Amino acid sequence: MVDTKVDLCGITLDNPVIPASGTFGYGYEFAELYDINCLGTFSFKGTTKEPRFGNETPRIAECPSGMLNAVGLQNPGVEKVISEELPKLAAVFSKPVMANVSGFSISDYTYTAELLAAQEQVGWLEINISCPNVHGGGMSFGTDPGMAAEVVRAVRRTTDKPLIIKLTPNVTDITEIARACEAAGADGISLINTLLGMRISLRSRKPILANTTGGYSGPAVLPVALRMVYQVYDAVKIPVVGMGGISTAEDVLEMMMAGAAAVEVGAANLTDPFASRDIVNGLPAAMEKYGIRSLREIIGAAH
Amino acid sequence: MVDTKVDLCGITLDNPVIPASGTFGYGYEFAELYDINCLGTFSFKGTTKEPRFGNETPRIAECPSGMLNAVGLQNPGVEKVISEELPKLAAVFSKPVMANVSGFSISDYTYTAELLAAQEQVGWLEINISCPNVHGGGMSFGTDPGMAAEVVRAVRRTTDKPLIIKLTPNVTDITEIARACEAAGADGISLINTLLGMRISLRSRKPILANTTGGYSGPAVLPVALRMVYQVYDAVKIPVVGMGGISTAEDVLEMMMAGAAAVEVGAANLTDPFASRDIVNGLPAAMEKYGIRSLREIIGAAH
Amino acid sequence: MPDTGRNQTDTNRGDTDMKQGIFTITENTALTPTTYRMRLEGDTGAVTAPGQFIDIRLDGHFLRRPISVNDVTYPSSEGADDGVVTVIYKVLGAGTEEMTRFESGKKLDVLTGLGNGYDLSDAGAHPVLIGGGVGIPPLYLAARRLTDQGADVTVILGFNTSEEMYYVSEFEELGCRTIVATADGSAGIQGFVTDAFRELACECEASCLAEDADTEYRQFTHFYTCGPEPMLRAVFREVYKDAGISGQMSFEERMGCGFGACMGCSIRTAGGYKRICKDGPVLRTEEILW
Amino acid sequence: MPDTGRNQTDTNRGDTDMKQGIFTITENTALTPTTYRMRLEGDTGAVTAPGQFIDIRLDGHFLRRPISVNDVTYPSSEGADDGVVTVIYKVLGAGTEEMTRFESGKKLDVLTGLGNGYDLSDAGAHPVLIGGGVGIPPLYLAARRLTDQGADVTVILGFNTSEEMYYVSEFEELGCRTIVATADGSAGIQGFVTDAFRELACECEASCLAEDADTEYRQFTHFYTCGPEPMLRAVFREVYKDAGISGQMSFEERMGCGFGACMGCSIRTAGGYKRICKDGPVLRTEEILW
Ligand SMILES: Cc1cc2nc3c(=O)[nH]c(=O)nc-3n(C[C@H](O)[C@H](O)[C@H](O)COP(=O)(O)OP(=O)(O)OC[C@H]3O[C@@H](n4cnc5c(N)ncnc54)[C@H](O)[C@@H]3O)c2cc1C
Ligand SMILES: Cc1cc2nc3c(=O)[nH]c(=O)nc-3n(C[C@H](O)[C@H](O)[C@H](O)COP(=O)(O)OP(=O)(O)OC[C@H]3O[C@@H](n4cnc5c(N)ncnc54)[C@H](O)[C@@H]3O)c2cc1C
Ligand SMILES: Cc1cc2nc3c(=O)[nH]c(=O)nc-3n(C[C@H](O)[C@H](O)[C@H](O)COP(=O)(O)O)c2cc1C
Ligand SMILES: Cc1cc2nc3c(=O)[nH]c(=O)nc-3n(C[C@H](O)[C@H](O)[C@H](O)COP(=O)(O)O)c2cc1C
Ligand code: FES
Ligand code: FES
Repeated sequence: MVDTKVDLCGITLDNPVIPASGTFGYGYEFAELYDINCLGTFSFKGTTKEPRFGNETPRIAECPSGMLNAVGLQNPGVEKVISEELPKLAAVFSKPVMANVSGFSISDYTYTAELLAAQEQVGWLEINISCPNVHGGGMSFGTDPGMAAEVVRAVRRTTDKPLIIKLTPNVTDITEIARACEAAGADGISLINTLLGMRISLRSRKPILANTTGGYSGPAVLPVALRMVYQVYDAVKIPVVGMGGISTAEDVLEMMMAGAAAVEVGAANLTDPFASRDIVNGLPAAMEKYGIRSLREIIGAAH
Repeated sequence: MVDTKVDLCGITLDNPVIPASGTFGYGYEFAELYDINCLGTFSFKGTTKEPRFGNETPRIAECPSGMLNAVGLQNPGVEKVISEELPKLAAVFSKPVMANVSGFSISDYTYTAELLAAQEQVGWLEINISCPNVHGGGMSFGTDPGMAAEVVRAVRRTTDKPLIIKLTPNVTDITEIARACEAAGADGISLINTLLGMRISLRSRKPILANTTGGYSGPAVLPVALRMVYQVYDAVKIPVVGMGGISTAEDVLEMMMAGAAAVEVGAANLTDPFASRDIVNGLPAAMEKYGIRSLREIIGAAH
Repeated sequence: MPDTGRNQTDTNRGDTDMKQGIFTITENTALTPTTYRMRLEGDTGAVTAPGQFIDIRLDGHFLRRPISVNDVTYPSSEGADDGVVTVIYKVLGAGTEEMTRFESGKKLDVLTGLGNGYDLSDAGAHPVLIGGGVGIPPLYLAARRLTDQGADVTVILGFNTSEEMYYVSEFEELGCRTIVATADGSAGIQGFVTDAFRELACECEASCLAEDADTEYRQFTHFYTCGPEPMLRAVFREVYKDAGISGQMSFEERMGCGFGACMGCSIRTAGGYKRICKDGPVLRTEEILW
Repeated sequence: MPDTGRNQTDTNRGDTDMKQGIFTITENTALTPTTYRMRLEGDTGAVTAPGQFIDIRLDGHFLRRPISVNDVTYPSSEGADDGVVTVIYKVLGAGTEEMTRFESGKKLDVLTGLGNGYDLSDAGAHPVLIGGGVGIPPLYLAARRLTDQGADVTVILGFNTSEEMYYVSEFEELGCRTIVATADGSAGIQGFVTDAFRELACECEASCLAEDADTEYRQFTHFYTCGPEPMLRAVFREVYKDAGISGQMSFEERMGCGFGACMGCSIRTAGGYKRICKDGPVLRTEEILW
């Protein structure tokens, strides 16, 4: 019997598989399809202080081995998330959940984080300082070590719950940002958010996305994600949650060998609604194939 | 009849298709297969002052819709390139060729650029300030606007031939670098070089590449390349040579609509030795399909 | 003015218990040079309402391809082990191009039971179905069910040219009054579906249908439509706004998931934002913000 | 000491005019649970020397898969329209796994005529061929041609275990003296190919082969080898360095292009750097820097 358990900032997960924010809603679309308690946990849709409609459509474009999205943080706002979504979620998911927080100012972040951290269901806060879709928004925080640290320090004051900072890959030196977050009090780093990309329609000769650019994710970004997780694992002591392109149990192993203590699965949930469940179910066989008895033993093995 | 001609820094190309440096050697492997004079031009293997063996093997790893390479600028050094490779090349290619130059110091760049610029065969210099594979090497020049400008200014003094500066995509703000190069006297910008990535072998639990990380290219990087070409087109007035993931005539059209005056084709030459020729041959039909009479008219059309 | 009395947010009509299944192609034939019909055998249990769609996984393409249900049969009703879902698709890009090369026997990974679909309980006695080009397919199942439930169905089909015509006789065989409009006049009425609608309405003003013809056009009790956006806008304006007939319109959006998880397809409606894939693709005229 | 007299850089023996072609699978059968033989029909004109390889494009994988030529026939010699190239592959990862599912009739995009191949003109009267596991296939064509040219060929084949054995009888049928070594002793000599080589050489010291047996092992005139790197290193040490027999060794590297354009496969040799795909995969013992 192989052991798939891992630890994430003091909480033990049955397995390291975490559907990524924005690709799993608040869980119940998937709960209609399978018992989502089989997951390690999941990160719910990025939540902001105010309700947001997000960008105009088209919000989606296809790419080689991946997709662009420019949803633009559509969500009902933190109050409604707490009053409506979390109770529904409680009915289908009994583990601590990861609350993904976005914002456009430091006070946005602290406001939303404090309210969500106070919810018993919430096990971790994942602070997204990286969404590239919002003009003048999250982008700036995640590309500058000083501003990233400022967000972390401010949110740190609002809660003792584990604080995982989610980084954008669209930077020259990811380790610099990660170290700044660690120094400012982060309990973990998650990465990567989407790579900024675009597609153009040859028919209309215009960008496909109404937002012009969007975030690239899916298998195509895996090599970039592995490299950044590998680099950040060397740069910080706090755990790293790795994501970007994971769609099989073997991808999970590769990401953990790069240094991830747990992994998130994003776009794969969209093209195959059972992807996260199938990855969880596939882990034991993949571990046996590569002679792995406990997942904890391979974290950072490639270093 | 459609018109595939484009202009690149004062030289007219029969078509915008340019095999990218490092994927076409010095041309004659391909000249054995087809008449390479059908190409717009090509950019030959990155040349340095001294001969270089490059990195240990494995230098190649497969990725979803692409590959990593960590060749590490293997080349015989500028003297031998001039005495041995260029004469052989002259026998199979009668158009002006693009000379790709790399270096590890300003004086490396000026030394190599000056010698190559003096060759009659050389139409353009493509100054690669972006190769991510060489430790302490090209990377630093291409990620800092000040240092990028310094290289450009120094090389500018050595020649009047068109100077195209090749940028790395592994930066937070590509437009800042592009603008610095333009201000320092560049005649064109080419991008993107490879995205820094890595893969790990599940069997050995170690990075596949001897160099740990490598440069990601192929169709997977197309959306990132399109985005950066689009951004740089807005940021500078000099022509942009677009590359990254191009493998079909339709990709050429998309890249030109993003803002490219000409395009380079890299990894596609490796998986299909006839790729560049087939792209050239496919252009008229693709243009007709999308109602394009002259390629010049679609440069930057998506803006 | 259109009837705004009905509950504008109640568009969740289909039984949206999506299923994932492996389907076997039993037919893939060209109806026109660019339009193909594909029949897929498998578990069709999740396909309930006309206007729902399926989402097909294609090797070498990351996203699935959403295609409307054109017709469906169920195992019990045929005595077969599996049901059959029929789709009609037009070659648009690389994915649909590749689909044309699929042969019978090939297996496809398909999500079924997606979307709300048309609510046929609002049809009334004299519904009109208005379809343009690649929007025609879903109307066929609607027409079949409506004639089954005894409605007197009028169908207006719009094409660019007679060469692109398909499925006209299929609608006729169901017993629908079927009117064709072509943009170039090479068949039927010259013009758009809305031109056909106007002619029809005028002609009928004094006809058998005009039972309560106190207002122009009131002979049609409801409309169902699907087609390219310019057509939808014209129908919205002329049939809903001008002629005052309420109806249901099926929309297209580029989709990430197709089952409500990613917010990739959300649009604003009078009843708040709606996901075209889950709260749509069918919206009622009353909730559309045009 | 090995003979260092020959020109160390002269490894470009094959006619390396590479061709790209579409080949049709005519056979794809398991020889062992993890080793398959595939026959491909097409234009084999570019395949000249044993030890060359072909490079197969697989849908869904970016890079081609290099596989050694196991055997080849040409149209003229068979009266057929096309030649047939045979390869033997072991399931290693996703690509070779997928190849096992290919059926006869499937068409593949293949580059042929890649690599230099073995130079058989150096074989002498008594060459020995040493193959391990998945390195065995290319030796078959070498053995066939060598026996055709009248050489007295000894073959040493190494496997992990008897269950993984294949092609032993095929070599025997060519008339080669064929010795098997298995790591677990389940067939033939227990041990590695180098153990078999030592036993054989000792046994032969006083045997018919030892015509000029002034030095130990000198009965073999040349060797050809292919196999995993640890085996190559052992053969290099024991057969070349210790026993003083020169030979030709076939190498593997991860490849970008397979035809000399990308420098993805370069290694250092005594004669400067060599691209395994074009200047190799066969190197002479004299140029190897071990
Ligand atoms: C609910 C719904 C029902 C549909 N029903 C039908 C139908 O019955 N028959 C039919 O022929 N077509 C239908 N379409 C449109 C069909 O999905 C597209 O024509 C198809 O996805 C194009 O794929 P492609 O690979 O050929 O084109 P590409 O342009 O190569 O596709 C690239 C990406 O864009 C998406 N895309 C491109 N055009 C559209 C579009 N118009 N709508 C949605 N996504 C698009 C593709 O799904 C893919 O993700 C429907 C679309 C929706 C949303
Ligand atoms: C000149 C040459 C001749 C070969 N001849 C044979 C043969 O006759 N029979 C046989 O079974 N195998 C042979 N190989 C090895 C064969 O190429 C690999 O086993 C195969 O590429 C693995 O592909 P995969 O998709 O199953 O593995 P994956 O690990 O999924 O492949 C990923 C990538 O790594 C490359 N790769 C992985 N392992 C190797 C390797 N050992 N050598 C080179 N590239 C590798 C693949 O080509 C691919 O690009 C040969 C290799 C070379 C270089
Ligand atoms: C449709 C979509 C919506 C997303 N929304 C969010 C979000 O709200 N908050 C966030 O932190 N990341 C968001 N992401 C990013 C993912 O959580 C993840 O970081 C990224 O997609 C990379 O993983 P993948 O390659 O597995 O998709 C979104 C991604 C997609 C595809
Ligand atoms: C094997 C290989 C070697 C390369 N060597 C060089 C080089 O020497 N100089 C350079 O400027 N770019 C080099 N590149 C980068 C390409 O020129 C190109 O910028 C990149 O591959 C993106 O294009 P693609 O996606 O079409 O491959 C190399 C790329 C590959 C794949
Ligand atoms: S496509 Fe994902 S919610 Fe509609
Ligand atoms: S693989 Fe490209 S040179 Fe050998």
